[in-house]
Amino acid sequence: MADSIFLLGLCLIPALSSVITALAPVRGIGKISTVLSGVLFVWALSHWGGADRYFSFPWFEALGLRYSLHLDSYSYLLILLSSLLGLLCSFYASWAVKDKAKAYHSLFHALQASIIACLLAEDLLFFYVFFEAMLIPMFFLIGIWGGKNRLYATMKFFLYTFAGSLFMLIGLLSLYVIYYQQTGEWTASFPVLRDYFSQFPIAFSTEKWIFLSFVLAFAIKVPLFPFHTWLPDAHTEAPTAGSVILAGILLKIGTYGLMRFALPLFPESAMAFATPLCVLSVLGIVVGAIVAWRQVDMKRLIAYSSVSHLGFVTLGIFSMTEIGWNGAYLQMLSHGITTGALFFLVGFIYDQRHSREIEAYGGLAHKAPIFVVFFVVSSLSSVGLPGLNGFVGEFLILLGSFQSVLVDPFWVVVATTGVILSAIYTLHLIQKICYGEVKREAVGVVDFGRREWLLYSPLVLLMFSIGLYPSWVMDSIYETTSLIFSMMPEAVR
Amino acid sequence: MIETDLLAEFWRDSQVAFPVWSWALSAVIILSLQIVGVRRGVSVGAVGLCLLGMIVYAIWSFDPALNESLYFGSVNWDPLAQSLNGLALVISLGVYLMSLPGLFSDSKLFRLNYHQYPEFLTCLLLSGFGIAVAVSAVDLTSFFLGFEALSIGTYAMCGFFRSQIRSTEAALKYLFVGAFATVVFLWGIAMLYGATGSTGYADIAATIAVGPEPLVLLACIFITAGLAFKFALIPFHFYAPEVYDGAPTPVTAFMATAMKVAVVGAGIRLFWGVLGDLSHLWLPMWLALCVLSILVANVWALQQRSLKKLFAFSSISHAGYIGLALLVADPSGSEWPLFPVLSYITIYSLMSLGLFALVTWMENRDEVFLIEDLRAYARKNLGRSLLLAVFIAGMAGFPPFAGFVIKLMVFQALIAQGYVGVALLAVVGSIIGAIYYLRLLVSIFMSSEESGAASGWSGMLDRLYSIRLVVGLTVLVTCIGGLFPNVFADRIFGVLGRSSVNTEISRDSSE
Amino acid sequence: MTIGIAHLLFLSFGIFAIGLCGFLTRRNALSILLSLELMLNSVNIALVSFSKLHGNEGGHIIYFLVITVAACETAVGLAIILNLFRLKKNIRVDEATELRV
Amino acid sequence: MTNDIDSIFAVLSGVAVLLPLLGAGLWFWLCPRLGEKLTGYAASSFLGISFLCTLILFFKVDSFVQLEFARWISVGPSNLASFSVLLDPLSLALGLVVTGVGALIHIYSVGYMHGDPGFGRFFSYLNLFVVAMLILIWSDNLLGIFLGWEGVGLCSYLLISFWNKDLANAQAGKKAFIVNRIGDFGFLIAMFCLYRAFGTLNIPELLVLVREGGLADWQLEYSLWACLGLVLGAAGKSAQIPLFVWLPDAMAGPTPVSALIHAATMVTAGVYLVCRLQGLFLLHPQVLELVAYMGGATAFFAATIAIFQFDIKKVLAYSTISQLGLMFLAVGLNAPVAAYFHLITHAFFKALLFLGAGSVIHGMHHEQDMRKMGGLRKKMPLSFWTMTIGVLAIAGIPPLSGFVSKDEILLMTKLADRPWLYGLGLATALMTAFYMGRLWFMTFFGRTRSDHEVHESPANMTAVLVVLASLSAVAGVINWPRAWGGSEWLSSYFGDLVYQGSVDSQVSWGSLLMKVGIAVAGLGLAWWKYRAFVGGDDFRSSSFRLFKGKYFIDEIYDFLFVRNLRRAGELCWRVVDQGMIDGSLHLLGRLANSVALRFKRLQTGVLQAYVLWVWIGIIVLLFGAWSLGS
Repeated sequence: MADSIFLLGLCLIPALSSVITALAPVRGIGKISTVLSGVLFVWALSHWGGADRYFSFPWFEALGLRYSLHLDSYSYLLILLSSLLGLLCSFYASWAVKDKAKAYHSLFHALQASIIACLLAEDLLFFYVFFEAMLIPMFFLIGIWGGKNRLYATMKFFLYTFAGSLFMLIGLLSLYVIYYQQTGEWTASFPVLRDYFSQFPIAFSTEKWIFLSFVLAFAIKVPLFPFHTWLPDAHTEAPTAGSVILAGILLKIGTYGLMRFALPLFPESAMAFATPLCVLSVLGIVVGAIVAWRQVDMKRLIAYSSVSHLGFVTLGIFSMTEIGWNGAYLQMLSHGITTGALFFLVGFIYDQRHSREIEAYGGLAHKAPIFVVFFVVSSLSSVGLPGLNGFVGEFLILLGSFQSVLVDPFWVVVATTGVILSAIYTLHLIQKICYGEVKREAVGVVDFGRREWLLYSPLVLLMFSIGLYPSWVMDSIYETTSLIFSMMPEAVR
Repeated sequence: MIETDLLAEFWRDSQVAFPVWSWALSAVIILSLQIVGVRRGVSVGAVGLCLLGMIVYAIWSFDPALNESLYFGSVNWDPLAQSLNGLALVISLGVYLMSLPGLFSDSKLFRLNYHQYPEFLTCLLLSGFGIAVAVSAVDLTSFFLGFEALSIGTYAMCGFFRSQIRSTEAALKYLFVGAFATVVFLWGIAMLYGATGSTGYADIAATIAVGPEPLVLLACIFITAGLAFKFALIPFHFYAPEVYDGAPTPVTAFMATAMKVAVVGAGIRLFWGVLGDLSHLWLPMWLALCVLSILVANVWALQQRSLKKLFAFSSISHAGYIGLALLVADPSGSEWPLFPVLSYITIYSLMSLGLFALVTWMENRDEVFLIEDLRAYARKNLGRSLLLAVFIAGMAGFPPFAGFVIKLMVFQALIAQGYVGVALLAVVGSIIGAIYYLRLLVSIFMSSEESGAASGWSGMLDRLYSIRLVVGLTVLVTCIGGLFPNVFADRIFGVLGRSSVNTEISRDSSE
Repeated sequence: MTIGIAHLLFLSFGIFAIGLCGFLTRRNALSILLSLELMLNSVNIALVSFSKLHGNEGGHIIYFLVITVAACETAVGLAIILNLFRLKKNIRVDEATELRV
Repeated sequence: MTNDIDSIFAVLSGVAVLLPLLGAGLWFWLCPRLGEKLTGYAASSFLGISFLCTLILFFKVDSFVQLEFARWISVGPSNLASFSVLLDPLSLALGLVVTGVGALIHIYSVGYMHGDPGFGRFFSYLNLFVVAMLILIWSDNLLGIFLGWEGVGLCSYLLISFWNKDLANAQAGKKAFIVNRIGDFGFLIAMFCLYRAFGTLNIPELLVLVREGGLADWQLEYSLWACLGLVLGAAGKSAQIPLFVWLPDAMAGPTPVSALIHAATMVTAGVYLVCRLQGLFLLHPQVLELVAYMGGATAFFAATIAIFQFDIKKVLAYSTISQLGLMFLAVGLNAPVAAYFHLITHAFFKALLFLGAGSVIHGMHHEQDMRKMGGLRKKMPLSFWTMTIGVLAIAGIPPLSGFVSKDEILLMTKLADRPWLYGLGLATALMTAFYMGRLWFMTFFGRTRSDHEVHESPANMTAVLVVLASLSAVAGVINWPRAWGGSEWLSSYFGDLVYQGSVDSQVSWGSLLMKVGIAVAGLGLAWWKYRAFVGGDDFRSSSFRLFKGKYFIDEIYDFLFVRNLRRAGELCWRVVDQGMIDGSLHLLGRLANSVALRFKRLQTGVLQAYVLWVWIGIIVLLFGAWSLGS
């Protein structure tokens, strides 16, 4: 199928389905939305293994800004994951969300549309526009269907990311202007800028600030350690499908941005700042894990575990080694699957008993054994048990960053303690919920029905398939990583 | 005995500058209709027709190459003047459509005050005439005349709801503080005249180029202060919140947008045309004022309880952005310096026009429109709250909407001219701005308490669909402007921006 | 000694200062209007004196305009003050604080 | 010709590993349909088949076979790890033990777990465990070993907290998994260091590179760290000094689990790892020294605690730790064959002792406290006689296997002239004999103190006991020392695969008599103290409080690590997250609002104030411009 039709289809299907669900009758809204997500998933799937695709049309001719879409394996795998999680979320929401269902589904598809557009974007400003546009549907999703103090959480989420990315806008524009001043031509397309600035690098003092503005925006999105305080609130208060997409995809846009834009554009300053950023990631791993252990709310525990897991990803990225990068990208995908499954599972019991307190549950192994099997498998995958998807990414990241010249092996050892800490808080969660006497809330929990099997089995199958035979994903990741690394300066390779 | 050639020249100039004095002509027509004692509806319809006719003529007669100085050098009819005059026309039509449903409203206030509705429209047209003159003035006298016509027209319009103390008080405040500002302007003009000995911009610029006098410094200060007052930048903004809150909402819309159009036109000609060489004097002052107003206005708006006061402060911060855009409209700066300022003023005017039209539609004129009245407004009237959400997102500058594109232009121009620090401060300002906009969205869509008073109001009975027309068009502009800015940006501003506006401004390109 | 431009400017600044003080201290709306007129006339003096300095009639033209504008403003001002009086039975400016929500 | 032999080996090893894996997937949902008996025996038969395959492999493979089944983790060209098998004497010997003892324990469990609701689930976990153990010992690269390593850790977690209705069991399972995880942390660090030093994780390649020598000093430094990491990993898995705390709590699981996992197979993984990578360890003799001292200290230390335990399984647990200490002692002194020999014999008699204890507990309706037992000699004759052989074997009475293998280790320690370690070894042997005798007398002699009606275990349990008893009696012949006319078959079977320290063939009757005397003395002491035991506390004086409290190791760890980590977590959450980061943001918000309020007060509504502000603005501009202009 021609590139343009495919790429435009990829962007327009969710946008149109957002409009359709807004206008469709309330009665069958769940089914319609699931079918539309299914169409998007199949549409994305049809490109499996295909070559890169390009397409661009003018956005703002006078300033050389174009809607330029570029699909390579980095963006493709994330789009596939996003459409899969989107399909599962629509399916889940079709029975879980009752009030204002139409608005819910419509906002959900709008969120999908902006995510996919953001991932396809190759023009820096086009990427920035949808990097921001994603926040608005998420803002409403958390705000309207969220938990108790959702207003605080959603305000904090939006302002935090909005502030960070505005500074990136300034960095972006100064890059765009410097290019114009040196070549007299307006363009913000990433390959042009990268090729140009690899030959004529900017003076380190200015490049440093531009790089830092990029890193600030993506660090808040990832979230990197000091900027992570919005994540637990946003995850705890978001509705189930919202927190699945938030954890599964939105966090990955931050790391995707780092790998796609920030590091390739400014390799020198990336090398200069690699060590402090690695130290921050390691802090994120350790602090995220020990704080997760102290949480009383299930979703907040999983949120802090995401901070810890994404600490691994950023460690892999900033170690600037090929193995580290491959591991980081694979960890992004597997974290999306694992944490998505965990949030669905927590949502499963939350929708029945409306309580997220860990103390409120106990002895579920006797009331809902199948749920416990799925819960234990997902938790073990998040702990990083070999044979499941969590381990492969984590191992490659640690192995890669151990080889890296930029980060001191001591920090990688500290990061590896994260392996122990993740076991501590995950087993703590499993034990408190699944084992022991059947306590208060656990009495009323009903086990898996047919639709839950349909919802969770694809995720668990993915966990095992990536865990035991990761190369069906790793090969395409490796291609793009080696391509990006080949364009990096000699010092990095 | 008047030489016939003078008369002939006057007649020829009038044909070219028809759009300028057509405002006054239509005002005269309306007044004469009133004198004849025609029914109120007919004269109101006539105003609509005149406005439409003027817009059609402006669009038809738009000629980027046209650049003539008319009326013996007092006015210069060039693309800048034509486009801003067109914008003023659109704004006046918007205000007219917004105030139209007042005729059919059954509330005592409207029935009592709408007897003088045609006179109100005459003031509107005369203010428009003031804008047209101010925008195209290249002589101190016509500049002063334009601004005064605009101000006095607006004082009268503010006080339209005679039976309501809030509207009268707003008019009173606006008149006295405005009058003082006029005195400041006059001092500026007097000193400029005193220093250079002539009133034409071209001559003044020439004398300044030869050797600037100390008196010109004082002139710069007073003129900057005067323009800053009309823009309502921070130290001079005190009248704005109360006057915007008290005045009838259509008039608030007119003040928030049309005043800025006039100031942009006059500012470009004055700052870059006349005082271009002295930019080291007035530029730092203007920069400080703009940055101050972006930051302080947004902080000031955090604690406002009245909705219209909130939008007043937001328009002050937007004035700061327009000021920054004006700042970078330096002819020697980029190849089309006017692009950011004109794109900003147009999109901003249309957006706030739509926003205030929506407010007129929702508000209940008898009591102050507080923010908590909007609590859980989306529960009952989802449509209007969605429209409000679009406008709020536009005004706050969230990306997919047009508000972001115009801010992008300003930031890009700022950084291109090296003002990176200023751009950072502007960014901090828009972050603070996002806080109170988000609070508004949160209280409309997400609050779980019982809904505020606003959901109870029936709002303006929009029988002629006039308000819905204005709101619909402006929402379209906000959305399309964001996703596909190419649609209008390239054609209108590219042309204007690229063609050198050959008033004194673009001297450099000719030298 | 002949009356030079400096003397005239001092005169206009003096009148302007008086007008400004009147404007700021008086409570009655009408007296504020009066002081406003005073300030406008002070500018007129400056204009005319500059016109005398430069020998051309630019200042006079602006002077005429200023007079007409001052008249218009006063007319509108009086109308508003009248309306204020009708509503509040007094025209004390410092009590007109209805809009201070 | 070679490739069809390889294909046979591939089929055999494939069946040996994948059949139990298939079983693991089947039993837990097949059990309700097939009934307990059928499921249990089917599971045992699966294990039997995989034992047969290992047996055939054992005989067929002459030196070593390396087969690759599928790629696992590879980053582009560099293939880090693949599912591949390395069959050589080391792995096949242990493979036989694992599958053999595993099959026996499966049969035993059919009887033991009779009537338990989670019957199918139990056998799935057991099968899964054997699969993981086989992957661990047969994999040819470190990542494969790590997969098996964590797999067995997972199965031990699942099986310890098998009866998870009672929270204590779940707590024990969690503790086991986390302590093992600390060991795995060491293993991971070792792998990173090795990859950085040698660029590969494949063991044969690694050993070739090490043997070639000519290593740069940074390679040496990284391989030193790798060895230390491996020692930490081994200590974690085989419950040595720093990380032994989980094994006694692991007794919360069903007894067959304790027998299989925590006696015979999993805990020996540490010894296997060090033997497998002995080439690497030889680079750093000081690390081997550390291993030896660790082993010796653990052996002595665990023995002292075992004496004071009343729970029969706890005694056996500490005895296992002690015997493992001896094995590490042997490995540390370059006597891997002695360690392996003791590993094999220990697997037999320790499994026997555990299963015997299991049948006693089964008979006593899940009563584990020895003080409530006694006089079971007459009521459970078969269990009594098989347990007697076990006790005599572990105590070190001559003809039995325990004596032969332990004597070999002590001989090696003497030859390696380590006086302190030799002393520790002898003391451990004495204490072992004493506490095993204590167990023996407390359980089977004296008055029956329990009020339950006691009955002998069913046939399928006692049959296994008999087989194991005969095995642990005869096993000594595997490596019968040449000095006593034996063929030392095991060391010849290993050949040059492992480096053997100094071996001396002539016998010294003096040390032989001394060791037998120690064993007899230990048993005699126990007989003297416990022949008329009537229950209650046997060591009353307060001086033994330290030993009874198990040196308060758990409390120390809890105080040092667990509580501090919890406090650190609380600190990071409250102070850093909510205090500093969120606090500063809220401060910013409050600041903005207070400034806004102050601004709001400026709007007095009085007209003149506004005009004054306009004038002030102009004056400020004037000064600004004037200062700028000048």
